[in-house]
Amino acid sequence: MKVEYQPKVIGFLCNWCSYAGADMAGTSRISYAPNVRIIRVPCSGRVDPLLVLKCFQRGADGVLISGCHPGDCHYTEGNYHARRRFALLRNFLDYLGIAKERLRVEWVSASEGQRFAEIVASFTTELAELGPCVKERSLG
Amino acid sequence: MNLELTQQIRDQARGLLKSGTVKGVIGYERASDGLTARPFFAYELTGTDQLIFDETCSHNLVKYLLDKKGEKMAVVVKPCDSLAINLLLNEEQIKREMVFIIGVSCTGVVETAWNQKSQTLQARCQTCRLPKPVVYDFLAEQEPIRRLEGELYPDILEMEAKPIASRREFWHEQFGRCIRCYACRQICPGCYCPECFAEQLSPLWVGIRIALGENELWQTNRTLHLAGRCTGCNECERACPMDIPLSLLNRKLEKEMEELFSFRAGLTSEEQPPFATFRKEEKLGFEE
Amino acid sequence: MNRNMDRKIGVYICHCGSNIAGTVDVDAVTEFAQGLPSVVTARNYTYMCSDPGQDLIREDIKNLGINRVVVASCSPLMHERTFRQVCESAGLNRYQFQMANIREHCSWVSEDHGAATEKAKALVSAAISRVYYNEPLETREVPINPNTLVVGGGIAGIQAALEIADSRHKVYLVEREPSIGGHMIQLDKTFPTLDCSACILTPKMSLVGSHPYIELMSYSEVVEVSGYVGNFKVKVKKKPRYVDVDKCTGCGECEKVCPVEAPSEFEYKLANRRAIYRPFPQAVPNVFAIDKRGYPPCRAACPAGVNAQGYIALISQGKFKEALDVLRRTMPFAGVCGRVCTHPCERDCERGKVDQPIAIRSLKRFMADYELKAGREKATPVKRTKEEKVAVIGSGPAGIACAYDLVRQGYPVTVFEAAPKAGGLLRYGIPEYRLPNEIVDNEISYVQELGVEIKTNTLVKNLSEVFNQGYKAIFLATGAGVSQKMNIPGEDTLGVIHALDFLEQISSGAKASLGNKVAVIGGGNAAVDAARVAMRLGVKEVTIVYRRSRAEMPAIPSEIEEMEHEGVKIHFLAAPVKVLSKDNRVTGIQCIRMELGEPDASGRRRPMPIKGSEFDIDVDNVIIAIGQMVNKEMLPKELAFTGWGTLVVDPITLQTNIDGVFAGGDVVSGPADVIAAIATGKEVAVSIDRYLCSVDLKEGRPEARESVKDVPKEGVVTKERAVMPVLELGKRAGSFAEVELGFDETKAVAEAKRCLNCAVCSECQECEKVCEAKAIDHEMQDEVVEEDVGAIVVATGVKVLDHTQFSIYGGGVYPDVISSLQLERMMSAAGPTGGEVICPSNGVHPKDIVFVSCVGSRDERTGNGYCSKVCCMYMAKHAVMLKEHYPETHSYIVYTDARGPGGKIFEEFLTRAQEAGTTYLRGRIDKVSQCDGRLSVSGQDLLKNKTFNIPGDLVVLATGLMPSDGVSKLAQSLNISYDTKNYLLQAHVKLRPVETFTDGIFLAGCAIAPTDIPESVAQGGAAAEYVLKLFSHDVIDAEPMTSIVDISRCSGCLLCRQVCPFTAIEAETLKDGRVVASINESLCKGCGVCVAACRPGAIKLRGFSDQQLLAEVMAL
Amino acid sequence: MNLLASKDNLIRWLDLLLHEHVVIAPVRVQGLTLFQPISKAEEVDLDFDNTTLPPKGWFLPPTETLFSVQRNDGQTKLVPAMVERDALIFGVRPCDARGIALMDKPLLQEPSDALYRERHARTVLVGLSCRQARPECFCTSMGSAPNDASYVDILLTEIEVGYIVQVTSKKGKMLLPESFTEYEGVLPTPPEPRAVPIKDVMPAMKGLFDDTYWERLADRCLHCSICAYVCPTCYCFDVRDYSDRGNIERVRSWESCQSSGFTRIAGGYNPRATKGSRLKQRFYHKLLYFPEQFQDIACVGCGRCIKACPVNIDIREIIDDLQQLEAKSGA
Repeated sequence: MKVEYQPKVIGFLCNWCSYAGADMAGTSRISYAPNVRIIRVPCSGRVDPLLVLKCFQRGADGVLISGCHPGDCHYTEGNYHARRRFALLRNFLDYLGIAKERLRVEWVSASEGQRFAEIVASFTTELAELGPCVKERSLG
Repeated sequence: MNLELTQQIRDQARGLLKSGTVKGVIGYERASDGLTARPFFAYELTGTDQLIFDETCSHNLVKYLLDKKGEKMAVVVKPCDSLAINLLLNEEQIKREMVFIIGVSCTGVVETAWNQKSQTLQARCQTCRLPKPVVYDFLAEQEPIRRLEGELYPDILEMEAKPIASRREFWHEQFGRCIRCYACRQICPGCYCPECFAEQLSPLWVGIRIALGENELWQTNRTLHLAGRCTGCNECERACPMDIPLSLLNRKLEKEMEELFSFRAGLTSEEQPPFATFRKEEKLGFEE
Repeated sequence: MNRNMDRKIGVYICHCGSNIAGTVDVDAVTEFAQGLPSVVTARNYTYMCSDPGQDLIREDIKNLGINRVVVASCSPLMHERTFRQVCESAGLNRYQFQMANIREHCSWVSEDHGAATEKAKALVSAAISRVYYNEPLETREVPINPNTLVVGGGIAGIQAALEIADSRHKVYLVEREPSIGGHMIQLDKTFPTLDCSACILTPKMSLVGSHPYIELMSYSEVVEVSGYVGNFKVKVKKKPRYVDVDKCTGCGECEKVCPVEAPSEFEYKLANRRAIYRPFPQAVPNVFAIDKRGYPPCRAACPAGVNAQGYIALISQGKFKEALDVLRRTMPFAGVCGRVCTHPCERDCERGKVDQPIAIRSLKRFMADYELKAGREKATPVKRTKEEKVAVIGSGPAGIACAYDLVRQGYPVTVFEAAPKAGGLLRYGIPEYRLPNEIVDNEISYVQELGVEIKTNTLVKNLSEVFNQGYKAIFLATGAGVSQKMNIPGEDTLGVIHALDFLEQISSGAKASLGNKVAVIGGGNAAVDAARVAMRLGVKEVTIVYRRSRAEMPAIPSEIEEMEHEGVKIHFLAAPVKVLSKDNRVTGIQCIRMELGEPDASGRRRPMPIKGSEFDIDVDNVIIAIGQMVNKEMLPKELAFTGWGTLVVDPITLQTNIDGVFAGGDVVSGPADVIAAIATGKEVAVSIDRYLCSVDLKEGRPEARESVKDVPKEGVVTKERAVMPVLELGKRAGSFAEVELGFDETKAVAEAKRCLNCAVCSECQECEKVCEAKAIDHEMQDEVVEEDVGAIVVATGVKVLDHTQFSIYGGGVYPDVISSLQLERMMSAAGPTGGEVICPSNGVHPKDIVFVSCVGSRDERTGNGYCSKVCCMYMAKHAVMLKEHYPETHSYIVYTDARGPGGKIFEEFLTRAQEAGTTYLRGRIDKVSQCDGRLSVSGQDLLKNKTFNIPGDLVVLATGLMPSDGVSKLAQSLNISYDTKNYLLQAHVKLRPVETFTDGIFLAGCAIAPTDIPESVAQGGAAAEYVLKLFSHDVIDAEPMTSIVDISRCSGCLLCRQVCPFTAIEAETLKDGRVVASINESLCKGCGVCVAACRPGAIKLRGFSDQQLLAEVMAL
Repeated sequence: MNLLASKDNLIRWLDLLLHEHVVIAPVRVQGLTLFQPISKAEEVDLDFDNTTLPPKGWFLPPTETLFSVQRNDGQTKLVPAMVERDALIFGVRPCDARGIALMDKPLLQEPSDALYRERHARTVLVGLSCRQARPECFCTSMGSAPNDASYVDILLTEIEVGYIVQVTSKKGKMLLPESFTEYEGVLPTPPEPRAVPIKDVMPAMKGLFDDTYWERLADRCLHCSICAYVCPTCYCFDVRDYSDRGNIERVRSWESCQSSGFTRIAGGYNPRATKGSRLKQRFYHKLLYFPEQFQDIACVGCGRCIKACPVNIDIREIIDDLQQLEAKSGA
């Protein structure tokens, strides 16, 4: 049977809000596309743009970075810095030919399990339309 | 050779060396092709008459201050180079009192290579908006240069307008040619890390494989590390042996930093760089 | 670190019963893991977190020398701590362990078994390649501060505070309201045991009040919290109570004398309470608080800052003498200003937005007249406490007001007056029918009685002479007594008189011979006065000639009206050009028509003459009243003058160019109203006092007076403003008797009762007078106190949705539609109705009562979408209680689902309510309307599936519960999460119900979700237990996940120092002179923002290093 | 004896060679001329001075996998690197061919570099003599010449009518098509590149190891790796093992003595940490150590390092300076 293209998504979730939000989606048994692989980070401010570049180099089709809503950060300012870094990275990747839709930044609080599931679902369908990222780049 | 400027620079250099204010003067001298210029370090009085200044003096000499942190040096600085001085001051790499800045109000430098000197001004000079250096201790003056009002980012706009697939392919081809000689890093005043991320073993970000996969990671992150810091001297593109249009990368981020955070690198040495701070209410495209 | 460096990884995959194994092929994952590098053993078991599961790990560590452990099971937020302890117990460093979340993030969220298994494999392989880099870390020991902060003084907070304090740990209990007790103290009886709520709560409250280990900070709010578990720094703002908590004995005398009433929040507006109040008699702390909301608009508008609300409130209580004392705190001129003030206070009076402003000026006059009628006793002279003599030149309102303030501060003050009698324009400017001289004399003599010496008939020309006589400061208040010339031909022919001279002659008793027809030039007060005086002297025809239109006339509108009633004509838009005369006698005046052009500097439109429009008016006399000027000759030459001829003074200190010489009133401002003069007089008094005590004159001036915003107006019945009786026209001719006759007592009191008490406390200071304990201090300010605590319990409770928000159910529309808490207050013996349940509209016992449930509960639109849990039970309680007290009443309960949520004897209570004859009707109500005097509740009966329509005398809405206001701001400061409706989030709904994700912060009571009293008490106790567990040893292990700088890679750019939210990074100069960053481990929280900002990658965040995260990325 | 090939039968010959060989020829890429495999003869661009990078990349590639270890479901397999097909490098300048010959000395000396040896054996060099000498050329001083045919299998020399074909090796002979005609004419005289006296540079260098000349020279050097990568005789490389999801690869890539990590040894110590020492090492290797070991100066005078160096470190200038310094101190 034709192996239908399944986009591979790497998700960096902040430990205090989004990771707990994803847990909430689990405890409420909300099923969503299995494409996202979640990596726990202390804060969205911890995610280094180089780490995101590495994801794309390793064949990820999409990267999701999810932190607390601005103002709710457990470390007060982490997500503000993240917002600036990834605003720039998104535009630059798009310029280099990696569609900006492939890098998605969301604010998900610990109680928004449902919303987290919706985000993953919409991100997966969007990436499915975009097609695999690796095809466009030959691994040297 | 621009006699007027050269003479002012030589006199200034001789004065500084004789009085012992500086240990050496970093300037330009005629290259071995007898046509273009190359960096020159004058430590003795006799050396000062090798100093020249003309439209082939393209190098950004501020980079060399990073190797001479212990001694007080004088450095010849064009307006675009002077932005790099503010960058290094802001990032605590050099101390203002350890540098005597010989500013030059230049009329633009031309495209050059070894044994080749064209008449066309370099791109950065066609859109130059700095009549004289933003910081200097002595200014080698000359008749005021004509105001150049070229449009800032025509090539970037054109690249952005291309469909994403052709942008992808264009950069594949360019990055495919990179031989990782790291000349772009070694010539840049903004690159001074003791051990560059591209050469670290742990964590292993970039392998030694000279191929598209690693090259793309290297070039992308090098450009990101210069976001809001690159002062547009464009020496990296000039040094690149493989003809990779690096200014298309650096100036794209220069344009982004202007549009996202209305920040331009090097104008002052006090302003907080954009990634050191934030504004709570800015949305930057990620809605609440 | 074990000897050999190579990693021996043990992988343990949990079935979690069927939670994981039901979807993920655990055997396939185990086999997959077995094949991965450095994996020595891979097992799976049904319950890894159980003892046998844990033993699997312990055995492998002991027998196989496993030095890295991966457990693929639930979320690390759940059992990371458990498995870390397992590793530690087997001798392996607890941080050489990693979890893969294959339940919440994998098996529970996908139905596709194949995809879930693949995802599980990926997550396990990521964890394995990550654990490879998990170095051993040592926890840091952090000392704990053994104090606790409990936020919220409801039952949950009280319970937690008592439990913690009983084990001898200091507790700071911060309560926002004046007393603790929360909502529970408002209840009458509590279900299901029908205990009297107060009886079971007040003992606990008094325990809190007297507990040696509890510092109760009532009427205070937490504003900021920083720090981390064991070392929190809390900033608490103590709102000003204006009553010293330690001194007040709670005797209540002050409450008796307080003239101001405001709706009581505690009684949900069913009753009023005074401005100084105690929410309820058994309050803890049992002390009073004063409800002050800043400056009332009237007081803020008055240039002299007269406290109008203060004396009006006292008048409304008939305390006229005390009212006058309030006024006399600011100025002595009650009678004067009561008659002639331009009353800017009435312009800003909030009552004006309901119907009409309060007649503040007339009430001021009433007080003065009342005292005068009763005969004023002599004022006791003020004891002289200062030597510096002060000279006041000019005894007008400015001079006297200044002298009045200075003498009361103990200064010897002498007023020099050139005229034979004191009072300035009050006497010689304003005619008797507006301001009788008797009033002026009375109020000036009051000032003299205080000790001010007034020397009349003494003209002062030379300042140095005054200084030589030993005066240390001089106040020039000589006014602007010279009438302005018209500069037109024939101005000085006989018969042309200046208004001021004319008025002065009359008021000093001299005769004036006027012809039959008189023209008065000008539109200000002086012109109106001159015209009305002329009428009274028998002149047949008096005409005002004014060059602008009526709208621009500067005179007081009511005076203009009275003038016209008395027959004076006005020629608008006309200006005199020439005085016509025959053999030096006035025969007439030639004027020219004017039209209004662009507004001039003062904003009034500039009059422009129309060419050739001259016309003549034949008159016998011309009185000129076009303005007053300062008489420059009378003033010493060395003073600096403006272009207008007035004195130049510093706008704030009012000091002239000569040191020690001040000036104010008309001499500085030019002709202005009396109250402005008084205001400048008072300012000069402040300047002179500071000048003599050599204190900086400018600091803190002018004092900003911010008026109260949004004064509540609902429920105010409109009532006409009292009308000032006036002398009928007939009696006015030829007599200077007062035109306005003033209010009598009943009218004054009635008018004063219309006041809305905008600032609530009117600062009449009656309470201060009666307080033996001297506990009242009206000058209290906010005070921010900082405390160090080790743990925090958040018990901020709920607020009940305001029933007036549900207008379709009649809330706020019909008075007989009340909230359940209002019913509760009525049923309470200490409540507003003393335990009687009545219909608020008519006070009658209701026969039929309809209870409506789920109002704003289980409804996203209006409330929080949750069930508020307690309403069904308390509705049943109400029904049972009502049946007992009023057997004849019948209760209907319209319910959606009558819930007795599993408490002990809850269900029996519901059946008891039914047995008591309550009609339980399952339905949804559409609206509550009124027909023939009774309320009717209509809706849809869900069981019988038809509409119903119940007539009722009383409708009780059981409104939903919402988190207290401001809880989200507190949560942000505490860094704890809250849901979209602002309820606080527990660490885990089932397993950690009172903990938060942030260590050291615990929750209790309704702050989490609507809870009833037993649960709140239980949660309060549980939170206390967690705090005590924390304090059981004096240090705690702090997570070692902090950052460290690799100085070989650091370029010294110090970008990390700028991004660190906790200022934990400093520059450090190494021996070789290189500057690098260095991180203070105790401040670093491990957020990693610096790690991502560091270009050379010189900073490693232990536990989340680049190596570890990259390893996961490489494996996924 | 020499042959003559017209332009179009040269093209046809190339197309013929494409069948069994990978033909690598100079191709115009943006502003550069690079040796790249061609699919048809028209892609070749013959009017160039010299390629940006020397043909060395096809003997010692910028990066290659020496071998890899694959593990799937339990088994471990060792997979050595293979050289797939014979190659023909067309249009090699004589100096570059000599460069390859110089590299043969260290790389083919036992124990030789297996992959290099195999590639060398399966590669035919078709040389193209230079028509004019560029100002940066000085091949004659370094043992090569614009028409030196000794290191190529076939040497083409362009004349008006076509190309003179000189065959110097059996391998070359076998590839010749019949279509080339005999040519008795005389070979055109080669151009005269600048002469660089190097007679006593080796003795000079022996005495100047500690001279401050190197430090002053290194002031302006950026320490990038351009000179090493563009040089036909630089053959240094770095080898590292990478593991990914259990599979291992041994990767070899170009490395240059100028990069800071080149001589860093375990524990972090770096014998050549200063800028001066690394720049000095480049010239001591080329002008002293290599000749002492292999009798030839490790420079073919192609001038690429002079053209490409951003700060104009000119080897000829250095050779002159060293001999003058020695002369001055010696006298």
